[in-house]
Amino acid sequence: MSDFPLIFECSRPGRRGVRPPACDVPEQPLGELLPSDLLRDEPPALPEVGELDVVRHFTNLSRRNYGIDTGFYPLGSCTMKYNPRVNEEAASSPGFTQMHPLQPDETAQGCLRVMHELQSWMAEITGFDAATLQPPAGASGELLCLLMIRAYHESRGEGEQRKVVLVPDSAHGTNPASAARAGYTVESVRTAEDGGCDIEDLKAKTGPHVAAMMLTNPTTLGLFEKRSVEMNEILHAAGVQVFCDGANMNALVGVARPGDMGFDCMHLNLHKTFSTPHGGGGPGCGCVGVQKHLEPFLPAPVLSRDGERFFWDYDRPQSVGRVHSFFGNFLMNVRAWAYVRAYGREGLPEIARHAVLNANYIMERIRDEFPPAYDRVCMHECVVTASPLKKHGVRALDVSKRLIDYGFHPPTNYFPLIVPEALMIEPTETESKETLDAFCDALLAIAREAREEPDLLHSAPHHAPVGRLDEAWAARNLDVRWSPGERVASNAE
Amino acid sequence: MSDFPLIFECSRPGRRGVRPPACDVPEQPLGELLPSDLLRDEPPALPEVGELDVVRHFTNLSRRNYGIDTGFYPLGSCTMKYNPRVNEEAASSPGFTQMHPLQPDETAQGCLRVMHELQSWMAEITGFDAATLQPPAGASGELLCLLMIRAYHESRGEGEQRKVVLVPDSAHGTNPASAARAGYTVESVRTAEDGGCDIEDLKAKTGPHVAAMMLTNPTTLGLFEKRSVEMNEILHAAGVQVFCDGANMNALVGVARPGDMGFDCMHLNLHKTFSTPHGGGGPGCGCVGVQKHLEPFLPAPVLSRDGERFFWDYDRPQSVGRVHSFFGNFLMNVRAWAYVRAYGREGLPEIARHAVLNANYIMERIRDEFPPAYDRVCMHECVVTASPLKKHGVRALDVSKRLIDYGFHPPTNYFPLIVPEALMIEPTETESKETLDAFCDALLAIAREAREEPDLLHSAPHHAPVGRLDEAWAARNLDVRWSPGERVASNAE
Amino acid sequence: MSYIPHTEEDRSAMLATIGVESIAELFTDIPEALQLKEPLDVPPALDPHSILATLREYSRQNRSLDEMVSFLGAGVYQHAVPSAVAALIGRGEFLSAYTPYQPEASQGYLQTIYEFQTMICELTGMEVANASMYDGATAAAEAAVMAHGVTGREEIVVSRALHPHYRECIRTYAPAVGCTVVEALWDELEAAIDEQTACVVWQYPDFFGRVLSPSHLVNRAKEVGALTVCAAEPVSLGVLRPPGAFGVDVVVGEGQPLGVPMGYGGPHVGFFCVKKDLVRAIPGRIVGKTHDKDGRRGFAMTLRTREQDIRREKATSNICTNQALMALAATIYMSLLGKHGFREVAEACVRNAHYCAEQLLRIPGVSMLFPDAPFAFEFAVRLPRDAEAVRDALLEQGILAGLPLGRFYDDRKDCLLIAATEVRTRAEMDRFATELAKVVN
Amino acid sequence: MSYIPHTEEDRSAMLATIGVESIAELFTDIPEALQLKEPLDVPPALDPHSILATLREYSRQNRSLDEMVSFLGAGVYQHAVPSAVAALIGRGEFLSAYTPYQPEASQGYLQTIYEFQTMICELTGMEVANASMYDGATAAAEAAVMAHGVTGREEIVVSRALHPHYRECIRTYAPAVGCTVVEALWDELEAAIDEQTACVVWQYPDFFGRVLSPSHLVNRAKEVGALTVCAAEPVSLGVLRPPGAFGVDVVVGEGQPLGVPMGYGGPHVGFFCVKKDLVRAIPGRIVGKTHDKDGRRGFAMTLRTREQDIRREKATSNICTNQALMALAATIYMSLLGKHGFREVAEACVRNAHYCAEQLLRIPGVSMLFPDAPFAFEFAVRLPRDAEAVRDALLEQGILAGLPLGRFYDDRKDCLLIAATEVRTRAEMDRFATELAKVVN
Ligand SMILES: Cc1ncc(COP(=O)(O)O)c(C=O)c1O
Ligand SMILES: Cc1ncc(COP(=O)(O)O)c(C=O)c1O
Repeated sequence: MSDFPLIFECSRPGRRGVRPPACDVPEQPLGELLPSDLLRDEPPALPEVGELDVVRHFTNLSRRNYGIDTGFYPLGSCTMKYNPRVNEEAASSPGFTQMHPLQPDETAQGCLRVMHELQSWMAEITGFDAATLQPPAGASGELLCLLMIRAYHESRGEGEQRKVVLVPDSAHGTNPASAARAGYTVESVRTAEDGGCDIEDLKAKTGPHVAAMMLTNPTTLGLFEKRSVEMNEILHAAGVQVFCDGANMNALVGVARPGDMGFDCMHLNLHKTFSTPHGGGGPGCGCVGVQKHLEPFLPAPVLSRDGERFFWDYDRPQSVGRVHSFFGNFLMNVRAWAYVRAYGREGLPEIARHAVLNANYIMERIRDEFPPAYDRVCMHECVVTASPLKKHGVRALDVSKRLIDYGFHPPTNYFPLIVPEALMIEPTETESKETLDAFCDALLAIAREAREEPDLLHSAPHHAPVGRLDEAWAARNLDVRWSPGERVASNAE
Repeated sequence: MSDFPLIFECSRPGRRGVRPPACDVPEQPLGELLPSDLLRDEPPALPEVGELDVVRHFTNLSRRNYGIDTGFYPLGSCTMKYNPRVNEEAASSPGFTQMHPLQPDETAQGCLRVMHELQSWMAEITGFDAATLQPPAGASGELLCLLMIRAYHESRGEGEQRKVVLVPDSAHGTNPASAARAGYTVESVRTAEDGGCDIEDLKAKTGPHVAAMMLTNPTTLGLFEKRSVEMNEILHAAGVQVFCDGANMNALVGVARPGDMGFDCMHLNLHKTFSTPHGGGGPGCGCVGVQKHLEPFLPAPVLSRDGERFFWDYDRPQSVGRVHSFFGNFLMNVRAWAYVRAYGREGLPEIARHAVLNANYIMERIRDEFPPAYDRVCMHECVVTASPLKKHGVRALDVSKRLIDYGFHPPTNYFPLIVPEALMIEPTETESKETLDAFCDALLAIAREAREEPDLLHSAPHHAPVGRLDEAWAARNLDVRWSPGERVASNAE
Repeated sequence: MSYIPHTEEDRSAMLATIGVESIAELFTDIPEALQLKEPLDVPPALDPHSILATLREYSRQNRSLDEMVSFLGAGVYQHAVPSAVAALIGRGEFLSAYTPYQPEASQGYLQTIYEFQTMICELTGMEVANASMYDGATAAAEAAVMAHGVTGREEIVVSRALHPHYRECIRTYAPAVGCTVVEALWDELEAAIDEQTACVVWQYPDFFGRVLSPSHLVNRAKEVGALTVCAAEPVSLGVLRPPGAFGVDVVVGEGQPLGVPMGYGGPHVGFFCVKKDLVRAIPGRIVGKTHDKDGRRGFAMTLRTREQDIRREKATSNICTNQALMALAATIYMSLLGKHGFREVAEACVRNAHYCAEQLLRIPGVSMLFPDAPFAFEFAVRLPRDAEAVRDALLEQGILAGLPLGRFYDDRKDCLLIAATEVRTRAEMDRFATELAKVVN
Repeated sequence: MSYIPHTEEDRSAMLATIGVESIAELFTDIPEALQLKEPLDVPPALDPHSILATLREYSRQNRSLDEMVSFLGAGVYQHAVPSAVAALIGRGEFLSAYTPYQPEASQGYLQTIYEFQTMICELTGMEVANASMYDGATAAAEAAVMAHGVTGREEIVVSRALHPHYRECIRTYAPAVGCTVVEALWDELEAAIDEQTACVVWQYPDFFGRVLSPSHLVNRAKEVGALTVCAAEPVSLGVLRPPGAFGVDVVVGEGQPLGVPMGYGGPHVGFFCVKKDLVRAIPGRIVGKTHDKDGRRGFAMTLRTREQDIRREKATSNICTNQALMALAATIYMSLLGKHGFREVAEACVRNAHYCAEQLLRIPGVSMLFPDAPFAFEFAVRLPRDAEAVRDALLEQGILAGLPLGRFYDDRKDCLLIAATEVRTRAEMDRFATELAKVVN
């Protein structure tokens, strides 16, 4: 089999694809409209292909890709739940897609209504006083929260003194990275034996030099942080603001609210809990909830309401500024809106209840081969270890690659960093018992293979479009763009 | 690998998919609204599956199917050209999809305008005086034409006398079948040495007992019927009406018009020449053009125009009646409209020119291994024979199955019936030289394989979701619906 | 716009291979006189953006059911269609495939057809369903022609309460093969069946929405050796006793209500079911189960010797291209609703229609056309005024009141056929009653 | 509606396996006091049909650009987007996938990203592009932060003709890492660059649509060891000399014009390109070419040690989820238009905008804000009246006249920023001029 061609390799000089609208103003050479030293000599070397070439190319590329729509995708911490098709239909309405962000508010009341309702539901669901939909993803929400905390401390004259952010050693990488981006020094807080925060370590590290703590709850170990209220008290006593990483809100929605636990602010990934599609890496859709005292610092503009009229309020003197070109990923808000309305008041808790049920079921079914990292009831995901297979020379990565052969997307592996040979499995509530059983059966079969035929795993996957790729080679021999003439063009795809 | 499960095998009692709108009228038991002996005891045993199950099931089934969007589909006589995506967008507008066929004309002027323009373009393109879009497919158009011819003869008092329809021995199966459906006896006319009609045979069979001749032009041999004008004269002299099967209009569009050749009526398959998608077997989209003398017999209602107002004219006393529940496959008309407008006046002939170029190119490239059935310039398709491979025990069917392994859809085989081991290859104009070359290379490679390793062909395909299927078994052991309990449910797909 | 990928260089190279100088040379078989000298009289080319803009402009000259509250049915029904239907049938592998002549390259489609056949059998209570017909009307006509073929008889007895378009279509198809069509009122239908009868054709629920037991017809037809053909509305079969349970021989119908857009009348999808003993007589494609040499289950078209491409003038029908994509839509729709959801849709339709009738009948001068007949989700009322005038007046209130029956039945110019499906709300029906009351009196 | 497939039986069996009696038991880690006792104050559940109906109702409270003739740009542009874009990015395999951590299961997406990177490099004239940023504003801010990291300097010099929102975003991001932001008018920008400067950031064409050579900035920055960051509009690069050709170090921008819906501001897609020597400093994902053990070409994310999940607080950025689906849309858009089509779009925009400007300038009292500057497809005019009032008056004629500049520049309340892309016709622009003439005088 020859390589799957790049679109550039399908290019033929002079071949045309889609025609743009004909320009019907009097013809005038470009050189008369713009100085020639500001014009390019050659058009960009985009491919020259027909429309059918393009449709086939990307159709066939999609067929070389795994998605939730093709099978189970238990990628831990990413909440790969079903993306309802009704949300796609709703968001593709020209009444939304053909809206320009700089239209006068009077002509955008429909968009503003969607956003206003959604932001108030998000505040209600998380238990905060106010919410903004501006952050385009989770990490952006984290950074925003830290910047608001920073502004808050500054507003109280404590900006200079508080230069440290505490982050659990189990935290997601975006937490310390966001802290650094907010200008803070990161200090790591240890995880205790039971998988919760080591309170002694926390106490030792807390103090007037600390600006904030970032706590994921449920934690990235898939465990509810039982001591979060106590922690928040300790932290607040020292004047520390506490940020909740809400990436794991799928375990809590409708059941409990971070706002009730003493957090000062939190971010949400609407692309996780509220099912907006992940699109191969994005778009995400962020949301940040804050308590009253942080409200003045929200990014401008703030969406407000005056009777039946919605408007953008730009008069926000204490705002930290802007974290997006416009108002966030609006078309994702439409989808999240549709998702909340689908479950409604009574239905929302069922999401968390079944997400947790599914995760515990998997944990239980595979525990003999893949023991949980912390042996407790888990929340929406379970973190297990493949360490027992190490004696056969098999690693979590090998198990993951072999799962591809069984038709499953692998779980997250090697995260959280504190769990050796971690497999982080998040089934979500939209998967059926049959699917979970098939997945567990596959994992157990792979464990058997690891003992009996470990090379089968080392060389996996065997039934994927390509075999295991040499990622180290890619980093050493950096090739991040195609160049003409790099390779003889193949004939057809 | 286990079998791909049926949707019924994924069913679990009590599982729910999409919820219908809630009914908000006062609750009343069905038994009070309808007599209980007219109610069913059990709801129909549809599958009980979740929405995600359904999305995955049909997504993965689609991945087990070949389409133009995945690769070259040179199925002769079917004109498998690219189906432009803009046409899909146009036809999916709620302004068209949400139209009820029995709305008053005043509320459907947009639909009527589309249809009126399209039917007048079709009359112009084919060279007829009038056209109707009512037939939902080609065969329906054939039948309609014969019924109009019948009514015409009856109107002239020749209905009783003319009971025979002449059909070339190379004709598509729908021709004789339609003739039978129109109540006619079929007589076959021989094909001459050059692939055209045997004029002597035609003369011998023509007479006052003949109602019509059905002629495909270009013929199903992919050849232009050079003697069609002469034939039409002979036939007309005997009072015979001549129908043109327009399935092969892709060879003529913009270049020549059957109406100018003396035909009395013709059908078109808009799903061929005018690119409406074939959808795995349908919908088709028919169209029939007639000369003035047949106009009174068109199916009612006839779409008419009064200044800027369009309306359905039901007052058609001589109409043959109705061949569709409503007005034909309207949403397909929208697509065909978009297609005509895309090429426009100047562009239409390019379709035929390139379709013919492509077919001749293939014929030339493979002629050493697969000689043409008639060694002449072909039109939009070439009919070649795999007979030379017979000495290696290889048949056209084996070649076809092996093509699947090379990533191509097989051509039509064993049609026309008069060509032994026929491979009927219709590339269409939307395929590039590179694709044609890859296909020809594959055919030539297969011919080599036939000599060197014929078993590879006998057992092909090897790289399809299933191996060669036992079709004879299926006919002997008729199983045309799933029954509960037929097979232990598999676990997941 | 053009979808032709050829470059000038491609053309030259190809012509060189063929051994001609120009494309025109490939057309020399067409007599010079027949070759067009002038471009056709069609408009000039448009780019895709302008095509969409123009069609958007045209569609604005329509008033779609999205913009009105509609009670129009009469064979085509507005239902809530789950978004996944369009998304899935729009996948290129489905949309751009054709008839699965090569089963190994078409397993996806073949399996969906097998599933379609099964579901249609479940709805209708029949043993065999084909892979689809053009629509309800032609399916009914094909059934009549089949009955003629099977029985050798020439009389087709048709209920006057069968959809007028279906009757027209039967009158188009059947006489051509030598049959006579006899129409009779429902109450006189049984009496019209005799030893000359090839089949009797009726509708269930009938054109007026009535749900009437066909047992007497089935009995009478059995007695005289005629076939029974029932045209059934599929969604109502979510709650109604299926025709198969009455012993009907042939069930046909229009599948549009099963998730297919109204689309101003098409593409829709006909279905065609029979008892097992008629399987070799039916028109159209059938998919059957089989296996490959390794015993893997697979599907393929079967009983192909019935079909035109093999049997030619002896084929059971001339149908070739069918409505597979719409059959797929129906299959996905039924899967998404599932056993319980589907029943709920049917039940909501029945409850809404009864509520609606109740409200309308409160209006003085409005009465049921058939006061004693049970109905499912459609019913006909008699008004104190011309029904077309009433319909037009209500249009101005944004209400599409239903179908005036005058065009189909001369003596029913004051009658309106009204449908209410699950998409209608109580408030909408209340408003309909209020506005109708204003208009009729 | 619920997307949860569990049956009662499933739940029982699963609870039994886990060894608990109820789902509630799985939540005992959450202190009782924290568990919600009452349902949340959100509306009750809706079925999908009603969700769509409600949102349709909301969208009718909008006036979209489909219903107006728009000359609004300012960073987001209305273009003709080929239908294949939405059809292809809507395929489930793309839509429902996530970051290709497991390359063997994600070759499709990885290859499209590699193609995206290549095309963006082609447009901008740069050597390396990443797999996408959130949008133009954050891409610009990330570039400023990167420059700080690379140079160790703390001063970010920003052109006042950079999009005001981009400037706001830089002012949000940069000070947090210890940078000061200095804004300067274009003419004073060169002078503002000195040995403290980490980078200078400007826009090309600038916020006012002007196309100005940055050569002097590049030279000056080189001299003092500062980086140059150019925020470029991608469609105009179809005809304009690419920033890379001026020797710019970093090119960022907003990819929305490349086939992404305006969508009231998002999701869009930022791009980020650098010269090769900066590759290890850039934020976000990068895809590189590699191979499997049989030598088959494949693609995988590379230089992963820059990223937050590996490098944590030392990462080059905190970005994780990006805008891959929109990058895919852009890749498909650029493929469909191709080398020539893309250039034609850019050219049509330039020609339309110049025609439009010419018509408007005929109106007494209307003048160019920057009469001497060349422009591409956007330009600012000074009006004899308050620009917001003019905009509002034209709205009533169905014309969205552009962006009044008063909100961003106090001294420009009478200025309007006007864009004309390839979708505008001559007739529309003529009408704009006619109506504007009526309104301003
Ligand atoms: C625990 C946690 N926090 C934060 C993030 C960052 O969110 P995003 O990717 O939306 O930026 C993630 C994303 O995977 C996460 O799992
Ligand atoms: C030559 C010819 N005639 C008629 C037909 C029948 O057309 P349809 O399938 O649309 O009924 C076909 C279809 O393949 C054909 O190829």
